[in-house]
Amino acid sequence: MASPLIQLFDHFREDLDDYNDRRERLIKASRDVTNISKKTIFLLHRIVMEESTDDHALAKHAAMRAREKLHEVQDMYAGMKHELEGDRFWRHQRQVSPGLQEYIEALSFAHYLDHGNLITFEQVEETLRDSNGVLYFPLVVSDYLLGLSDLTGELMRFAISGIARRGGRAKANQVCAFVRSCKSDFERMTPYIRELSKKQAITTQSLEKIEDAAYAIAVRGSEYDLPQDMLDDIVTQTIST
Amino acid sequence: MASPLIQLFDHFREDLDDYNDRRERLIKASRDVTNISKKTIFLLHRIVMEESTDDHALAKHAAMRAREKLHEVQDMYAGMKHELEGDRFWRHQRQVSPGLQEYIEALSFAHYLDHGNLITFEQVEETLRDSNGVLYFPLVVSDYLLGLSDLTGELMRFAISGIARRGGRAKANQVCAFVRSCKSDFERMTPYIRELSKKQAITTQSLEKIEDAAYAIAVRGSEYDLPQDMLDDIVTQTIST
Amino acid sequence: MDPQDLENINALLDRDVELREKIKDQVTELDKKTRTMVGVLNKIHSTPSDSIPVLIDSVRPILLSCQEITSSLASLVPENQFWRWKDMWSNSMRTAVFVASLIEYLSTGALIPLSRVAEILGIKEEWKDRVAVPVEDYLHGLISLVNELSRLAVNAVTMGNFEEPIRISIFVKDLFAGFSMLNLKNDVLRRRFDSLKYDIKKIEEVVYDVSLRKLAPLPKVVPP
Amino acid sequence: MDPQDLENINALLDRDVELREKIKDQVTELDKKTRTMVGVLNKIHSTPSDSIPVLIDSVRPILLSCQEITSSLASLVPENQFWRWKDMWSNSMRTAVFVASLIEYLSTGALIPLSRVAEILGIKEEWKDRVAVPVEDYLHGLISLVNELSRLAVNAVTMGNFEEPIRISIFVKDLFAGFSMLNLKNDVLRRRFDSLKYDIKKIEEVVYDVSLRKLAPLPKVVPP
Amino acid sequence: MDPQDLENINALLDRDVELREKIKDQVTELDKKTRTMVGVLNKIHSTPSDSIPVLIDSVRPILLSCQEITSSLASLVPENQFWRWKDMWSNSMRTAVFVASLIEYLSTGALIPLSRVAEILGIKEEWKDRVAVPVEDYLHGLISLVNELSRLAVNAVTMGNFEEPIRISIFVKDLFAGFSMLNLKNDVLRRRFDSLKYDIKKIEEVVYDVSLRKLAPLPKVVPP
Amino acid sequence: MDPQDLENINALLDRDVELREKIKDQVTELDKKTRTMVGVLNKIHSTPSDSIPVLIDSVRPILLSCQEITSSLASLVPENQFWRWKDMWSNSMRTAVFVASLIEYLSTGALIPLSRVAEILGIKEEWKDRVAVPVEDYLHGLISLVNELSRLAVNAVTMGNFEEPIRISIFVKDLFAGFSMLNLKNDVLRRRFDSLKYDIKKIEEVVYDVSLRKLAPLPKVVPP
Amino acid sequence: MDPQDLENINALLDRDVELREKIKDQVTELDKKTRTMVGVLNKIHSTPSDSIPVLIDSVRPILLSCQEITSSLASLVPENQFWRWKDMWSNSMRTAVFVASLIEYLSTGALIPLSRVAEILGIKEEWKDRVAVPVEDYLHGLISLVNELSRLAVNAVTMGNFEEPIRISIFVKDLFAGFSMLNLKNDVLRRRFDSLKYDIKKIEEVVYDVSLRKLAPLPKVVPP
Amino acid sequence: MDPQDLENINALLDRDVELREKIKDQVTELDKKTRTMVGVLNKIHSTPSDSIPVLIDSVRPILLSCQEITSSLASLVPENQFWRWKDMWSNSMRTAVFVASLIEYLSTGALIPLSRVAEILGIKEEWKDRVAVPVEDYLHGLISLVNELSRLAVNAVTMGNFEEPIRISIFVKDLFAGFSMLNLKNDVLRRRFDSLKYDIKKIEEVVYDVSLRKLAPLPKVVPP
Ligand SMILES: [Mn+2]
Ligand SMILES: [Mn+2]
Repeated sequence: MASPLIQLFDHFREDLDDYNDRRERLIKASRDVTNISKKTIFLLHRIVMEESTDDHALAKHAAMRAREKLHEVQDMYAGMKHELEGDRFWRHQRQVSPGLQEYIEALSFAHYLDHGNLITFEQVEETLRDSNGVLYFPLVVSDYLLGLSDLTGELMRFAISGIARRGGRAKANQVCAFVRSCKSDFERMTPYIRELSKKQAITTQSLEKIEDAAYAIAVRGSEYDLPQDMLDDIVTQTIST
Repeated sequence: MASPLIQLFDHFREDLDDYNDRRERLIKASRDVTNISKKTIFLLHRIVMEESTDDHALAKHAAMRAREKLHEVQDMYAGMKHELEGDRFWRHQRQVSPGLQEYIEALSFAHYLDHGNLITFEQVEETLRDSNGVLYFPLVVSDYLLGLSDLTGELMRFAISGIARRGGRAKANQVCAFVRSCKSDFERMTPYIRELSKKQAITTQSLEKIEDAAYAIAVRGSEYDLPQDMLDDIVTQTIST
Repeated sequence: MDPQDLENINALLDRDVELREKIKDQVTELDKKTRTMVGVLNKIHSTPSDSIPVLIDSVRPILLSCQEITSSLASLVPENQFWRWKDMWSNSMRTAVFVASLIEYLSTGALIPLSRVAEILGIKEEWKDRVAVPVEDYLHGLISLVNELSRLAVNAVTMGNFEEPIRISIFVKDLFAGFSMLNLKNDVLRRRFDSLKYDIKKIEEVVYDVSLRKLAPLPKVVPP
Repeated sequence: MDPQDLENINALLDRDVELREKIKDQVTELDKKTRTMVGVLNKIHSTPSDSIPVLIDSVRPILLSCQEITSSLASLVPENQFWRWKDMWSNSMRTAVFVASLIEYLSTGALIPLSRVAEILGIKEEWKDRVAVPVEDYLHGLISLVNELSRLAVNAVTMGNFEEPIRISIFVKDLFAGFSMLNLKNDVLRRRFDSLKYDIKKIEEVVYDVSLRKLAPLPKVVPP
Repeated sequence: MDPQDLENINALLDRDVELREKIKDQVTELDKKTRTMVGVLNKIHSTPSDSIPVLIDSVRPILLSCQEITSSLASLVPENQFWRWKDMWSNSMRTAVFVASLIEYLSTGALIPLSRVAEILGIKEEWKDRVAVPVEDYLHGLISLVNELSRLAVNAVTMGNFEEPIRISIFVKDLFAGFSMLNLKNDVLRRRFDSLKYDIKKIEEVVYDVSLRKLAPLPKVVPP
Repeated sequence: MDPQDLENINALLDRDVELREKIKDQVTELDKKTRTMVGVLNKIHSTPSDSIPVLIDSVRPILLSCQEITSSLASLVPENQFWRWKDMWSNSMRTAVFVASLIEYLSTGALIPLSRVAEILGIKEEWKDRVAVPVEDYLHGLISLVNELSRLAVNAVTMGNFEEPIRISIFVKDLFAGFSMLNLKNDVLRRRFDSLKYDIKKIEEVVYDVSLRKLAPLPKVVPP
Repeated sequence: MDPQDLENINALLDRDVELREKIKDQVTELDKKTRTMVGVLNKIHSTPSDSIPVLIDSVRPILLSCQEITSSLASLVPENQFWRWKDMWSNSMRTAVFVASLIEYLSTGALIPLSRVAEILGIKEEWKDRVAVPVEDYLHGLISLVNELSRLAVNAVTMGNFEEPIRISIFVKDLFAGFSMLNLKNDVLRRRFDSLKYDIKKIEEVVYDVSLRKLAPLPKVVPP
Repeated sequence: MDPQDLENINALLDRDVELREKIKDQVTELDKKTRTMVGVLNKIHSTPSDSIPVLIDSVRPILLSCQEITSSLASLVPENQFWRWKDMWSNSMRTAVFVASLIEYLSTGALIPLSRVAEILGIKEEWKDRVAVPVEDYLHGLISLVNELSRLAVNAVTMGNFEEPIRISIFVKDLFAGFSMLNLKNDVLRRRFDSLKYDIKKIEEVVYDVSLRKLAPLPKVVPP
């Protein structure tokens, strides 16, 4: 028969193993969430670069496809719900956050393509509820803000890669204004969330890159007396010949 | 026919290649010097650990063997003499120093085993002269001091590994006193030579290790009313049975 | 950003900052208490065994007074958020566990169970989603106990008490065997546990010195 | 240790800890204000020139409200200890200088003098052993101004304002010439100053693009 | 870009990620086994010599069960890629070498050769481009053996076994002399080898105590 | 320690040191060759298109002469140890890939496949456990190709060749689309791929300029 | 930039640069003195107790000669700027405190008070806005003293002086108890204080070795 | 250490320190001069070409006045010790080379030879073991020249000078081809040379803009 101490530690072992196993499962799940989200972001970039006569419809289509893919994440979160009940969410927040932020990044990217504005806190929460409207786990402000902060980087890629497309110049200007207002809005929150300060610096860099691209187009177009649309038409025509 | 600029740069290329080639040769030579010196140090450690009835003779023998081996280094320096003439020595000092310091470390270790004291600046210079008494290159104070500073680490190994030998305890006490006086003497020079400060910290660690070893022996011997020599004899006898 | 959203978010952030300040005040208080207790208990290394009970009696009331703080914490922390804030007081809590376990060892020679630690600190079962002693903190406290006992083994001999190191040796080896059963992940706890081997070596050397000089009866060797 | 000595030492240490807390509170306040202003001023990059005055008017009251904080700091810092504590607020102070200088440039096109910055921030001459704007912080603020103006040159063109880059170019070159006459030592300030050449290059390239395309009248070239 | 090419490239990139996961699972398994064995072997310090064989017999099956893992690894690692993945399991492998060498010392008093370690772990010569025991890992395992034996020398005396330290002393000195002959680079292995002298010193102190206790005259009179 | 064993171990340790030296010599050689080729190919930016073939013909023999080095490497690297040593020559290999791919683009306008690169460099399939071109290095080379082509687009226009930028635009977009399909990890390769969009942007600006110059109405009137 | 402003700024910057140079010269001088003293005092570890007074007498004049330097510093540092420049000499000042405290311990066995240190270094009360010994530097010096005394405990035994460790033990424990009552913040000083426990353990182990072997009378145990 | 040796060594160390101080004074002087010249030459970016000669004439006397400093250095540095001390003034010397080469380019459009730089700085052939301009410093100066010319290409266009960029393009490409012939090792010079490609790209883009708009005759294309 085991000594009392051994029995005691036997109990601790179960407790620790239980915790470690859950932790491992959550890390793996979070890594999967991250991967799906990253792939969703790539997918969005890929679709909006496809040939099309109607960029608006293309963006709507991309957003729809992305939201479909992100259902996989939502299903995973539904499955993780019991792992994160009560105080467990806070115990494992560090394991959940990275994936969640990447998910919010992807979701907000799709939302921007669809509506041209910033997804709200409640709208993110909406995607994390079961059929009874109960949240799978609480949404934390810092995860929300840090996910959005990463969005600016993707918007920079979107704006610059698309600048050569018909209408890409106008789009770049819209994105530029949008990212600039994100930067302004986040500025006051930086003292509260440490990682946000670093991300603001990256947002600033992204913003400058979009500004430079928008500038290059503006300065080139300014030599001609034609509206931007017609200039775009001319360029498209040249390449296709 | 090449343009004047090309001719100019042709000249620079020769100049740079000449310099780079010499630099490469000196780096390789210095690495060889380092290797020989390191191996000499191992050799010294190995020989003084051999079975013997007369440790004093063994140390003298080790020193002799080491000096023989270090002749290889001296021959290399004789061969490098022309590479380091005039201002070239200072140009390439950074390549020469590491090997030279390791050589001084090995040489001073052999010298200590032989004479029980610190090799002087002039005695090191003596080993770096050709048959006409001309130095192969100037000996710099910093190289001399930094080489000696490394010696304390080897003496620590020597003292601790040998502590189990007959007479090893007395030897450890001698080494302890010697390293302590090195530390004192070097202290005032540390503001002049940056690397010396760091090496003093290592010397201090080595010194503490020897002190602890000497202490362990002293405290164990203090229980008995016999002289250290007789205690050593008893231990040797036990092991050999 | 939607202006309403902006305002809400700012309000949420402000609330957290305030809460943090309040918790910090309690933790500073707890920290002072544990530092004081550690300061007093440091005297065990120069106190003869028969005066140890008096020493312990002077620490106990301070330990019990920690109950006020755990109670304040329990009223501050929102439900379910234990794991969100606990890093703020983990260090102090581990020291409290150490103090409780050292007092127990010195009084009874036994290992204090986790439940008893919680009881002494006045932590109620129903607070478990706000304030609790997690296994990890309990184990950290026990490692500190071993660190302290290896020092005590040395100083007991200095004070002429040759049985204490042997008692410590048995107690610590038993505890170490318990720890060995756990599957620790590669974190601070594992590193601290790994470092216990130095304490055990030290204790073994003291026992060796004592046995060699036949100053105390040999510890009974248990076959595996 | 002598008990009286111990008490004195403890009193000194405690006073410093408290003071640090209080100063930190003020600095946090100042930080909030400067960040808010930076957030608002970020909009100059998408605001047409005729709406700039309105934007500036919304920032000025916040800037003036910093006077409360400098005044609190002046009453907190013990005499002679300016240099002991100033690192705590240097960063915020530099941002405040930046804000003041940007407002001045946008309103008048001129460089704000150091004395005027101190005045706006309500810093009194007689506080100089407790709160002051050292030259270093003033210069740091001006470097941030140049960083911002190089971005503005780009964005002004995007908004169709082809004269602004030329005005900025003249202003920045004058400022740069001033900086070049200072004997800066090899520290952060020197490195930041050295990096200004990238901003100048960028502004020059904007002016180049504008001139190449004859979008604005050539800047008048002044013979040396 | 050619679609077929693209697909191939993608397949290659994906395969590596998956493979890493699978190898990691095996290594976690191996790690558990070696930790268990180390836990059990820790009992040698309190086990009288006649019960050591029983203890060893309880470890051997676990050691042999590592063959399943080496075999899995051999089937996972693509041919020729030993050097690409080996860092993932080096640590566990060194512990396995340590365990095998300690068992050998305790059973026969002899040093286990590298070839025998490989055999026990079921590592086949023909796997050498996928799974092998490189010399470096073997040497690391032996250094851990010396660390353990210096502790055993102390505890053997406590258990009344005065011959063991002398046996250990001879074994370790021989091993140390062997290591001295190697031309080690300035790396971790060299640093660990360098630290062996402290183990030797400890063992020698025990031998010293034991020898003198047996043969030297009684301790001197205590000073007043 | 067994003397024979000791000797073997020493031999193994020494061999690695020597081998590193020998590989380094070959890599230095390869590095010189790739630098020379890059130097010559730099002239494409000022060479009219009809003289490009001559330029390429002067580089090809140097490229082919790299076969001697890959062959030496294959004879130096012990079997199965590709992954152990490859970091030593990765950089040079990537430059060689770049050279081969640039030559191919300039000669045929097509993308060189990985298999063809290996063939040109004389790397045999059966060496794959010693010397190979891993996918990663191939992709790095292609990214360098895009960097170079964005520069060429600019200079082609300067030399009056208005079709080249359009050809480059189509080629690079196709390549970019290919890269977009890969699941790259977050490493250097990913960062370099990410930067490709700036090259594309530059190429597009040239295409834009060229198209509008040909077809758009005359520049607007200069403002006063 | 306004020329008058520019001149003022330049004057300020230049003055600081010059001042820094001059202070640096003094600090170099102070550094030489303290290093020389440390070099000489290192001999206490091999000097029998009856020769210690002679050794100390050779150090005292150097210590007193530091007064010239503190006096020069007081005339160099502008009023109110103590906290601006003190980092330049903190290290040397701490070493000077260490030297003064070691001399005091060796001469009288007592702890030197802060006021006495200032007096020996010739630092006047009225200089406090320019040159002073802040509490922090005093405490740093005392920690170095403990570091040195733990080494001395070891070496005294080696020299056959078995009473010294016991004296040191009592002195250091008293000092440690004093330190424990301070509210140190989490900085370098706190970390160094925390590390004192290793010195105390070492001293305790020396006292243990001496008592175990009955080489000196047991230290008197004081009940709590 | 032998007391005589100790004294000698200390004397040697002291002498070096003094010498360093004296050299430093000269370097500070040289540094001021080069900074002033760079400040003045910065005006070339806003000076029309016909006023450039006047600008240059204001710099030449300062450049020639550097001869006093090289002469002082030559009398300070002990024979053969050029390479020992040169790092102290390398930076200033490189700036001096840059100034001389920029003046030469602006006056004659040609590359200044190394021998001519030495002559202007008054450095005599017979000082070569004490003061000289090594090839490395010359090349560093030329790289700074290219950095400056890429900026000038941009600003020349702004000032309506469309031929200058083409002249600069030809000059820089020729210089770049020269650099490409050198076997640079992996050091700062190599990194700076590698970065030249950004300057060349910039210049090419300016030439592109000018050609596209037919603002200047196309540069003549030279077949390889
Ligand atoms: Mn992203
Ligand atoms: Mn060494």
